[in-house]
Amino acid sequence: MSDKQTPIKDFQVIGTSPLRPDAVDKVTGRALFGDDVRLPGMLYGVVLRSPHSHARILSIDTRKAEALPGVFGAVTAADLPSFTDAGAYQRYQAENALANQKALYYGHPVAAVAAINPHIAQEALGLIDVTYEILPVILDVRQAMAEDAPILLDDLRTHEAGSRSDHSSNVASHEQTSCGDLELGFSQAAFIVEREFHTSTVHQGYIEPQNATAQAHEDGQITIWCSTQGAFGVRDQVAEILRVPVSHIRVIPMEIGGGFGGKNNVYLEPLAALLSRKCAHRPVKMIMGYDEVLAATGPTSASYIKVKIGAAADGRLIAAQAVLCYAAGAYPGSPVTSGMDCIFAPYKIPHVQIDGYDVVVNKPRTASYRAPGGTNANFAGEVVIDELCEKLGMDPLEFRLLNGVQTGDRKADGMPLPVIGFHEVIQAAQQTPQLSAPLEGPYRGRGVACGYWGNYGGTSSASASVNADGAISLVEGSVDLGSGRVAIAMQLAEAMELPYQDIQTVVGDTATVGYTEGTYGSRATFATGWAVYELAQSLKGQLCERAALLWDVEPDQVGYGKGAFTNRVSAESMSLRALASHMDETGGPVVASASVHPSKEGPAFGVHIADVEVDPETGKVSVLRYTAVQDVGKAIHPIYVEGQIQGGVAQGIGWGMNEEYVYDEQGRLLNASLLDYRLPTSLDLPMIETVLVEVPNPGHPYGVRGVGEMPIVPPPAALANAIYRAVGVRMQILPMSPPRILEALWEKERN
Amino acid sequence: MTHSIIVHTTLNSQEIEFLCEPRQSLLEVLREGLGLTGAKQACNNGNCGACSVILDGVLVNACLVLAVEVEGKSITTIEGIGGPGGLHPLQEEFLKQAALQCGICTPGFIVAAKVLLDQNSRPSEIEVRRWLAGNLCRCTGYDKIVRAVLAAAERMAETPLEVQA
Amino acid sequence: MAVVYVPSLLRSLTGGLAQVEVAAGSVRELVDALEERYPGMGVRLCEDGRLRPTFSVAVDGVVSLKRLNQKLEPDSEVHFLPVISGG
Amino acid sequence: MNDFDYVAVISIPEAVQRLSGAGSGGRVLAGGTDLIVQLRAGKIRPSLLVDIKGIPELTTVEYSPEKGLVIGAAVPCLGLCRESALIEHYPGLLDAVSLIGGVQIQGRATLGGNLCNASPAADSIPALIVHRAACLIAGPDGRRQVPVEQFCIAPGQTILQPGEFLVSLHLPPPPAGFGAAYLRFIPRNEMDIAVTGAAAALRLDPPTASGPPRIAWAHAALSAVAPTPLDVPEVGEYLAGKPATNEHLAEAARIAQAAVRPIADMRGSLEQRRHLAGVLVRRAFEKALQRARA
Repeated sequence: MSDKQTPIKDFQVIGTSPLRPDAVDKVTGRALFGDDVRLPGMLYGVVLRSPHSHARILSIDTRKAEALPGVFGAVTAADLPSFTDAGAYQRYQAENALANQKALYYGHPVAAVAAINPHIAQEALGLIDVTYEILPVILDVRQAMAEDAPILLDDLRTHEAGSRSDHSSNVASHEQTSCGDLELGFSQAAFIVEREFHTSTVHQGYIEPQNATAQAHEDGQITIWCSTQGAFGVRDQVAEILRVPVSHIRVIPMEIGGGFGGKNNVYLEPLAALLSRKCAHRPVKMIMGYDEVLAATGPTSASYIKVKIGAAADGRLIAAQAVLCYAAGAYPGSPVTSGMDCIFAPYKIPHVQIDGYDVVVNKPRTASYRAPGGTNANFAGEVVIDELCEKLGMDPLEFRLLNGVQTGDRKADGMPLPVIGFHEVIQAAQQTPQLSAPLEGPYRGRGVACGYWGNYGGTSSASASVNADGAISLVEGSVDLGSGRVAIAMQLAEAMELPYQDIQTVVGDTATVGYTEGTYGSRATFATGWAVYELAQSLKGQLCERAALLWDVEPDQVGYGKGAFTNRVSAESMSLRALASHMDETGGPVVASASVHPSKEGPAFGVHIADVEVDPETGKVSVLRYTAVQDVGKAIHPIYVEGQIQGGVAQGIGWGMNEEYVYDEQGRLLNASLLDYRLPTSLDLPMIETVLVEVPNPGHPYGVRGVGEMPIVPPPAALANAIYRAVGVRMQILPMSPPRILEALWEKERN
Repeated sequence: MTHSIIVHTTLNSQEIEFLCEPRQSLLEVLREGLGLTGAKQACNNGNCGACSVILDGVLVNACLVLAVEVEGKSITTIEGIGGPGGLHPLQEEFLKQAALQCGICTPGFIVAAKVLLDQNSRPSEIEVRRWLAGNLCRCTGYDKIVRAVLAAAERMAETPLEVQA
Repeated sequence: MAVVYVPSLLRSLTGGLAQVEVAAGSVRELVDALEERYPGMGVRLCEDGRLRPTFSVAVDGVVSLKRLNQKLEPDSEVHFLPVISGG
Repeated sequence: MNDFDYVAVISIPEAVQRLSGAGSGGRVLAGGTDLIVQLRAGKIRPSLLVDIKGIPELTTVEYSPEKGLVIGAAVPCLGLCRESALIEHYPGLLDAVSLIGGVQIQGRATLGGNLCNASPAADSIPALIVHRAACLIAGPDGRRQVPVEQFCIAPGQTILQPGEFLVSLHLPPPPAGFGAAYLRFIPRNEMDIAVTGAAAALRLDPPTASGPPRIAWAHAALSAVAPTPLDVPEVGEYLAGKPATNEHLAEAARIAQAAVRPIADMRGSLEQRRHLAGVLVRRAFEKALQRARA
């Protein structure tokens, strides 16, 4: 794999917007998602969940449940292997699947039952006797950090750059990034703004609940059909939890109804496999109710963030400090390091210190959520930057042109930035129709915020074969969350110089394609796209050899271009289609596969512009207009690139406006439904205007850089800055829901 | 245990009968009993619209209808929507406008939008948004969905199609 | 000489130095050299002969899959970074 | 869901007989948009569901200028929103029923169901109160009528006795110079339960040559600020006979605010609800006034 390609300028397929391979099935209802799996003899599994958010489990008795007619079996943590010799991470994985000794959050799985129909299984749950000893509850991240806080995990010690504290703590780790001399920096600043921020727990909110169907075979093999962002990740996690070799598990990823980071972790998969094993090897299907999705699958971290930024009188940033405390949920693993990476990334600042804390609390274990950790941090950073602009009397975009990072600048951790398009994005933002349109009327305001996301490369595989009619069948390893499959197929078509219609694409499973990391980190189009580029080179080489054989010349005397081979000796030409019909005579099928691990993913930068109107009597904010400008590297399938950006913006607006987990003091989730966990509806959003800036990533053959995650980073900050201009209150808490806006307005009135 | 009930109904223009328990929802019977998995089980509580079907011409969530209630009624699911030439203009416009990403909400949106266009051939953007507010989508931000419905309405107005129910 | 960007929390071991120059042909040699010069550094970066899973190592601006086995150029730049996640 | 029997009835006596026979295990099924949710959550465990949508009296709407409007308890909101009588004469109720749920819910949810569910946050009940509706109830002892403001007695509880069910709602014809409105506050623009709601109705005296019109009588009622939908007669007492000025409407809003007894829950805080009660009552009266003048 070469990584010194110069991006190609003239494309035939890239940049067009062909039909997705899966699209017709999805508009006709034929596409098969996880819960659409039906197998002969299938049972239905359901989960008993802890009604307490912190409790010792003293006993579980499933006998009455198992005796109910129609019930085939029940499982508890006692059915899991022993983890006494395993590492903490593996043990936590298993304990999150089925609570062992302690329930650490409301909704923590305690047992599971399988029956001939879901109603009987549900009734059986009511017959399971569990005795709990209720323990004190910690929900707030800073309370959990207090010296005398009740401890969730007795064995947890604070890790700090390779050292380990000697006493139990809820702080799993402390990280720090710094450069320059902070004290010196702030001493030189003419303007300093220091603020504290709080963000609530929010959920990915995919519409399709987690589901899994498992068949445990008598020979120890397990097959799992599920909704996941990565089949290999499911396989590896289930293998860890059941302590079986990975090769004994085959995971078939079905079409997935949204993930956004929340479907990388397993929840039902190991339970369905355990139940199938215990229930006479009948297949077991499980699907969560949406209350279970919200209560017990990964939301993202609530956070407390403190930010201090100083600028010189001429507007140049001099010093910045941040402390980020992220609630990881019941087990370590919040995205606090990503938040640290994001918070000051858009700016050149000589003196910086960023501290991050990963803290366990009695909430579900957090999972990734689109640019995990980035939105929280960016909200804090960009609201402070906006206030600095105000103090400096500078236009926010001019301020960013002055201070914004460029190619080669170093981040606070010392890493140099590769080729980036941040300044191009700022300049494009200055030219948007929204920015030049006047915004008139009372209680209206316009806010801007920028954002950064580092993106990720990772391992991807694909394989392909040439059919006798010259078309190519592609099996690619990335689960398609909404546009990946087509963008990957298009890159193969481009590399093969064939029309897009000549590529037939399916998503592989763990038995049919090489190891591929999940669709996360904005990586599928980038990395799996690179894999198909590599395999195209192999296919073309093999095909040239076949043509050489037919023409009786040396392979290097055969040229290939635009779907046809040229004999450089005789100047004869032969289409790929014609050559493909001779495969049998020239040595049989032509197949190729490639696995890659590219790491020059290229960060994404964006600028968002929000116009809002606030009803000062109710605190309700209406988003009137929204524009998102982003450096997308090279847009493979532009209309779906727009769609990715619009979707990220919609989630960011939801996070900013109304989405939050509401717990009572005992840690019970009160709003565990899509009625009360308020995703934006079609009436809550305007059309979302997008501007695609293309600064090709030299670290990819086609200039691709990740797109999908960055768009969720700026919206809450852009909205907060717009609200400030509308009604004069600086919001320092997410969501900026009507009661919070009202309180802020009342507070302003009192002062 | 209570007895099951035989229900006679018209499903996608075919007269059928099925056996169900009173506690089974129409959604459960469609998906698990009749193999029509186009209506999706998502919130299963009337809050997301992913299981939208048409019941005697009225848009409903199949998760909030008991299967026994459809005795003598007529049901259209996503599997029953299409034009004489294949896809319904709504389906074609969803493809053209990239109005879907993951696709789990798509059947519900198309069923809902069809009922809208059956009643209001040229809805405004705000009418489309209001009508579709009971259908949640988490991928698209609704922008392209609204555009697709408006485009389908325009096309259908230009070249009226004899659209099957 | 390779330039090492010392992780912020390990600068107590380098007397506050944020960057140090080390002659090394690989990341493993570099860690050994750091340990020799700044005792205690090795155990903070590595455990059981491997780079701790909480760190990634970037050489010349690119995160390395080879980790300790990554070869260094004479003028390489080496960063030890906290591992980050993506969704 | 627990196991239960289902019967679709076609007459009121049959429904009464079935419900009486089932005792406390019997539940009425109309639109099911609350009932099926509660069944699925295991909040109720009936032994029999009696589907009343086949009873003609429960599924029809009748209007006459003399007797007013009669709405069958099982008429879905979608149908009500298209009733010309509602559109022309009962604007407060039209506001409320068009707010209940998205289109899918509208096609099933009924006015009777909204009442019988007895949620403090029900949108239709304050509107029915200011339109001075009465509930017709059928049961083993025959029929009885009660004013709508007496129908709910606690969250989720009504005056219905075992074997009884709601047949229809009777709204008197609106007098000349009448206007009404219902407004609610929700954080989104759809798919939410009211944080607070307010209905207002008033009748204006015939216009005189000068000055603002005089209010003959007025009525306000609120949702989600008390254990049951809250009728606030003090507002009507205050406004009766006063000119319809901004100051008087603002004072009416303050009176309503003083009467509310909200709780804090996941949908709203106490202060927010008290504040919104004032805002919404004032805005609802302004809208009602506008309609009365039109």
